[in-house]
Amino acid sequence: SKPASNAPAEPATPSTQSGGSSQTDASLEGVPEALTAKQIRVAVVRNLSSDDHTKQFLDGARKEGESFGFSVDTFLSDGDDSRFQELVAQAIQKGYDGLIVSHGKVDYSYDMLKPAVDKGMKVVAFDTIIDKNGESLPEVTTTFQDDFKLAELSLEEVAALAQNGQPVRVLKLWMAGFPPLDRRETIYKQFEEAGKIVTLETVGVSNFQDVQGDIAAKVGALLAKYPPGTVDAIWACWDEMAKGAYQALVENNRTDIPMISIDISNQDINLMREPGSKWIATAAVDPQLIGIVDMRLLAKKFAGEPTPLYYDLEAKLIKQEHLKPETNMTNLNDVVPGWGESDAFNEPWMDTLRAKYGK
Amino acid sequence: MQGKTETARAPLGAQVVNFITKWGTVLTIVLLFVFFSIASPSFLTASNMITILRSISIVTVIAVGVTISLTVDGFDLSVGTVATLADALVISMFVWYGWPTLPAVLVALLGSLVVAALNATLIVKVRIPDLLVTLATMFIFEGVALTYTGGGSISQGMPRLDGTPTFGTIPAGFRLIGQAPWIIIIMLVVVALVHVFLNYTKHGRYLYVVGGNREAARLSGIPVNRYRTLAYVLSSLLAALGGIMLAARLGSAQINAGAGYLMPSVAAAFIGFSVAGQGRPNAIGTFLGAVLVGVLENGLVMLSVPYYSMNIVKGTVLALALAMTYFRKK
Amino acid sequence: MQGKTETARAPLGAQVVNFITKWGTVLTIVLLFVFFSIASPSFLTASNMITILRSISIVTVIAVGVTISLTVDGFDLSVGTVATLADALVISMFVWYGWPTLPAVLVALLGSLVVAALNATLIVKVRIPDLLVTLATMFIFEGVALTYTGGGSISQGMPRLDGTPTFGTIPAGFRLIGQAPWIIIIMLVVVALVHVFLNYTKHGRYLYVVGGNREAARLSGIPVNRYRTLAYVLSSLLAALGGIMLAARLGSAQINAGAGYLMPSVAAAFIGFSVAGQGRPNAIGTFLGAVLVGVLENGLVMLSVPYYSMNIVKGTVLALALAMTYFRKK
Amino acid sequence: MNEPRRHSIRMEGISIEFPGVKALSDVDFTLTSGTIHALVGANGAGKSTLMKVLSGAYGHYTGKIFVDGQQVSIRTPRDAKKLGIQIVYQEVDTALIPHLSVAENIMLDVLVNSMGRRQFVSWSQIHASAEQVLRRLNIDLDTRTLIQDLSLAQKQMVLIARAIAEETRFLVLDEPTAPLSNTETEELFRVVEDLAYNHGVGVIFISHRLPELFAICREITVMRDGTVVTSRPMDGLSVNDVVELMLGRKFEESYAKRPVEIGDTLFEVRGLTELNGAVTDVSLTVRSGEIVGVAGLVGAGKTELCKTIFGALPARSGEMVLRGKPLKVTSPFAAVKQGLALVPEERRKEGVLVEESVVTNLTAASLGNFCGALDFINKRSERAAARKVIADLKVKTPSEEQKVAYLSGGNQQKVAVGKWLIADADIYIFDEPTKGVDVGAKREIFDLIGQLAAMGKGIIYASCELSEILAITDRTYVMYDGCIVKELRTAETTEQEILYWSTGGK
Ligand SMILES: Nc1ncnc2c1ncn2[C@@H]1O[C@H](COP(=O)(O)OP(=O)(O)OP(=O)(O)O)[C@@H](O)[C@H]1O
Ligand SMILES: Nc1ncnc2c1ncn2[C@@H]1O[C@H](COP(=O)(O)OP(=O)(O)OP(=O)(O)O)[C@@H](O)[C@H]1O
Ligand SMILES: [Mg+2]
Ligand SMILES: [Mg+2]
Repeated sequence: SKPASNAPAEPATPSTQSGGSSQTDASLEGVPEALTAKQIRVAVVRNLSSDDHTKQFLDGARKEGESFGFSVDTFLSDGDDSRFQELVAQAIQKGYDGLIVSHGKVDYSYDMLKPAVDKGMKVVAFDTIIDKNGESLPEVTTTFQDDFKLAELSLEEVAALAQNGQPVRVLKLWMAGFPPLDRRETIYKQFEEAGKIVTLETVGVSNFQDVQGDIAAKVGALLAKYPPGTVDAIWACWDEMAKGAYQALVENNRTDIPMISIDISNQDINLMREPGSKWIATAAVDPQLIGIVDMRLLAKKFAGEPTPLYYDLEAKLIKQEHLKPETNMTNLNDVVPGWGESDAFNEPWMDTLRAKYGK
Repeated sequence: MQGKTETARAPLGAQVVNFITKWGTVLTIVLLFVFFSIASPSFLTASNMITILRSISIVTVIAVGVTISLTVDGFDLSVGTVATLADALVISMFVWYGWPTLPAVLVALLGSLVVAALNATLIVKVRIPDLLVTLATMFIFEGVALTYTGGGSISQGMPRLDGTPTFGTIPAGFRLIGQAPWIIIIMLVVVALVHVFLNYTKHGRYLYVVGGNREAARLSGIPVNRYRTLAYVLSSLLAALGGIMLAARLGSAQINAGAGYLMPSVAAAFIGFSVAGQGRPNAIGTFLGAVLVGVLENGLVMLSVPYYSMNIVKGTVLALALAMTYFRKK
Repeated sequence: MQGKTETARAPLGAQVVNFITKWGTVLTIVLLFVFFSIASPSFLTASNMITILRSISIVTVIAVGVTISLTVDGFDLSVGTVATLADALVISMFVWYGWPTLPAVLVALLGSLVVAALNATLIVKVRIPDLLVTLATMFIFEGVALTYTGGGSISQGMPRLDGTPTFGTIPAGFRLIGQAPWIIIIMLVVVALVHVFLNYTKHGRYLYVVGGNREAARLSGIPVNRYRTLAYVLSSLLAALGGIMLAARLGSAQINAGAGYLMPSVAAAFIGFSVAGQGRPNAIGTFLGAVLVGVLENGLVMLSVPYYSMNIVKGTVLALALAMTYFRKK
Repeated sequence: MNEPRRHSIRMEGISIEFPGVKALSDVDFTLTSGTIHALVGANGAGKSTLMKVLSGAYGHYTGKIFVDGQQVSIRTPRDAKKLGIQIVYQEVDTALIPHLSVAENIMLDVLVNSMGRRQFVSWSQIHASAEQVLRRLNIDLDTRTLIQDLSLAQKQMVLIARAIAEETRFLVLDEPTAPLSNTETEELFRVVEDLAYNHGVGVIFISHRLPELFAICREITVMRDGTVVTSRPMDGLSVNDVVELMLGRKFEESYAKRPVEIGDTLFEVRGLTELNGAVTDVSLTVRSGEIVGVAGLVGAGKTELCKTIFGALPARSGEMVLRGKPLKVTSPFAAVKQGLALVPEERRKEGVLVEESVVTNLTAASLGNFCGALDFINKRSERAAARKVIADLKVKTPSEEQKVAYLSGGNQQKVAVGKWLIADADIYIFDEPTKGVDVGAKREIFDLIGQLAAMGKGIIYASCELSEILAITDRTYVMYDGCIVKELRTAETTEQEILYWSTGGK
């Protein structure tokens, strides 16, 4: 989309954005030299298909990167682990300076990223565990959205629905096989064991190409099975599933069951805010912020500044009553304190760069 | 290959076999109904029936489109993409540009005609086989829809791609299309219209004739290319209608929202082949194929069959229903 | 049916057209190579060539299986599921039971034979159409794989379903299957073997005869059902091999890992039809079909085409390559 | 080959039934080797069915089969092949593999039954053997061509070649000469006579061209309605006797053309050239009420001419005029709209929809006539029209709803012709319309063509059977190598003269 991104791997031509030139620029006072010496090119590769979370993550990384004067290319592997490895291998071949990978699996991540590290590329990973027989890549920073915290925040809301000390009867929307969802499950089990909740039914996805429709049909069937007063809450471990369940609630005129979920998008906000909506809360990390923080970490690596091995992004709870009529993803922080804002890893020289390249 | 001996000796037995092969699908549906009603008291309630019909309505509309493409011995793989495109177009008209319902729907239908035109041109003029063409257009318009929406979904209150804030809302009247009873009525009307069209009009007959033997149809003076084009136009229009219903139901445009409808539609259309011993694509059969799958999924959830075993049962019942229909046929 | 006059009058022109229609796919590959090499210096490097070949190797192996099912005029929709199943089986043997490579691989291959047996029985004995059968078994074994793995994935160190901790590891030797050059060599060997099998052994010829005219094959005394069964067995075995390669590549079993390979395999097999003017399923053509798509995807990434526009270009180039092949053919 | 041994086949009490049709009832049939045995009967009499029983294509019959006095079980094609029984099926398309080469199709049975334990095929050997068989039949055909690119006559020759590629004891030829012209027929006869009389093969020969049976057959079996009427030596029978036995009634084979007043020029073709030159610079005229013949050998371009006029093949140049108005025919659709009709040559490929019912087939070209408001089909009038054609042409079918695939070959041909008799056109083009049709039905077709002429229509009748040309046409054009080389008044010409021009005037 951007002309600069088509530049070959050779030293960038001076004409591509003024930031590519190495002459000392008064406006770049205090910026580490590594960041101004040449046009820096970054590839963001994500092992998921395109959805709202993906788009916001990529947007965050790209905007932040561009405001530093980087050129940022984004690639998706649609959840195909093999293709994901090829895309990363290709990015390494193509000679990017930095790499952000998202959702790699533990079984191959070390082998996949080793060549990049060996080649001197800077790497930041999100939701990816790098571990081969106990060996890790200390050059790589791995970031996580705190799945345990997300589950805890949302399940506390569920538990709060308890009446007269009875455990809350829950329709659980969850499925196995995805590491983040498996992490959320461990907390769910803890709540179950503590007697705070009981599971009536577990609903999973069997048509991954149509998660919403699939879940809507299934929850619709369960709503017929459970008349009003028999279910206390719906818990959705993923907002895509929550949207389907919400649809089923509305279509069956069921206002007796509140729903609590994890993750957020613009449509989720719309639905939570609808008149009479029973989607009462969701726990989430701003996906855009993940991209932003990952890009900052990468920039610090370019600058040669120290970076941590791990970093957890903070989870927030968004409640229905917080939402105002004009609330959307871009101004959510008006109503949820701290949402989408983080000073983590922000350095003064980054502001300098933003002043020059940001719009 | 039952000889007359059998017919003569056991007319009843033969008739039963005949009946089963002819009505295997319907029989399976009835059996499932009886079984689920006994197993779960909440199955046979009015609201659950509506839930089932609602859950199959979009699939059915798209599947009827696929059925039409099958009548001319074609195969439209691009229906899922067309549904996605229509969804994105209609929602963007509302949200980004604040258009009213009618023109927004028209834009979505027009968009689907672009796909149909490309399909038809490549198939009819350039003579690339149907499957390959619709595979290619499936990719192309998947990309087009993604690019148009900037790689994300569109929902009320979302800014445009260039960042302009938007204030368009999705008309309540439009949302109605996605609710019972309207969404069910639309499906039933589509099935009925297409059934009448295919079976009682000249054009429907010609579609079948073209599908049966293209060369013979051509030499009978039937404008074969025109009818093949018509089939792809109708299949795209119905896919777009499915996309519009989806938009109304979700109230937003999701990425690749229509893709998930391709396989179930194809399945419904294929199951429909055998209904009433037709042995060829037909609208009522397609509808019953969708009903079969819909009833099954609903009932299995009621019985708390775990989601990961669901497809085993679904596939097995499907195979049994098909076995009933095809076994003992010559 | 082009008569002598034209050949006589414009021998060169006609020959060129002929050449293009015959070698359209290959020509497109060559043109893409030239274009990408000029546009991106990192394209034409040895390591990138290996990347391309590695990226298509699993698809190609599965697609060659689909090709075999196509030779008998069948269609195996279950290959993706078989790959998933094989992936799950082989990894579980390693991780859960600590088996060595050979028996684990054998178990995966045997598992695929179960699917093949069910497919063949339903198709050959019960006479349900291929597409419907493999659609049903696709669902069934998708569910079986999910249930077997307890809803999804298995990777090293994961406890068994009953909670028993596991200490099995995935042998390094096995992981090699998923690395270049081995994964590429496997692909090339499969393509070569199947090519020889289809073209130079009597069994291969019978497969084509059965696919070309089943009745004629029967009347010639070919045991039609046996060869149709053989086709489904081979297609399942190759799908399982694809799944095993995938397991070696990923080092784990993932939910529905094979499902994504169905469409690309079908596409490769269909594109392959036309290569060298064969007009029928063939292994070399399928390989070239996969190469075409692989080169395209690789090159587009090299040119940093954004992900959401990628499919537009991919679909368009595909359509052009096909248009070259099919245009002007009678 | 060593001294040929005598073999015999005896079929006893053969009966077979299809849903709604009793195709054979209690048929006895005997054949000895070293002879050529004619099998005749009206369309749908059961000839092909009996032969399919013998060749193992149908396994569900009742009755017994003996070979050399020994009872055998023939339930699959393989059983028959093992006993040395080869068959050339009537419908060539059912027995050929369109996307494989001529060589492979010829050698198919060898590939299947005589490979033994050999696993690899030798392509050079297959092509060499195939070529050898073709040479025996005196056919010039590239063995690498795909079957789908062949003409009907060529496909027929490939099938015959397949049957003689392997050593056989019994050879069944089901209407092999229908698509062949005299030259090919003579080559075929030469080979068949050689097989029968020099190699001791028993040959069963089915044909509706009765005179040729008298030329080569020594014995004859006549069937009617699924039973055998008589089985005896040919000696002492006349063509008329055979026809009488077949139809069960007296029948005068020679046909008297009904006199029709010939009007003004109705249709004119000027300088028509097909895009690839299969037809070059053809001009012809048809007057109202006139039946114009197009004669010529196989490959002369008759079919191409018919198809080019009809817009089914692209024309490079030329013009056509109907009733003084220029025609623009770019497709069959346009042709039909402007008043042309064509009964094409290859019925299975071009003429009928085998998977559809008889009624759908019969009305396919004229469905508009049976439609009311909004193009809804009036099924009652559609069915009535179909029933009339079925009666007129004596199509043997249990009902008008029967699938055409289940009709006998000749009855399928009647459906292909009948379709256009319902349609209302000005110019009717018939390309070999009587192929595989029995003498009785041939007469009905001639009568109907005569009626069309009497209504003032123009008719173009292409055939390589000179007797037909002479019987019903008023005027004849003779084609050679894509050109019209001669125009003749039928009443004033002879078979010899037409033949002379058909071979290019040499
Ligand atoms: N598979 C079938 N199903 C139903 N009816 C059939 C089938 N095959 C043949 N018949 C019927 O059996 C009868 C005999 O057909 P058959 O093909 O043997 O006739 P035939 O003597 O060869 O005629 P022709 O001269 O037209 O070839 C016909 O009435 C035909 O309709
Ligand atoms: N000797 C030959 N060499 C090459 N091609 C031939 C030869 N004979 C026939 N053909 C081709 O086979 C086809 C048969 O021609 P066509 O069907 O027009 O002949 P016809 O005059 O209609 O004969 P008939 O109808 O008796 O078979 C044509 O496409 C012609 O080009
Ligand atoms: Mg016959
Ligand atoms: Mg001809």
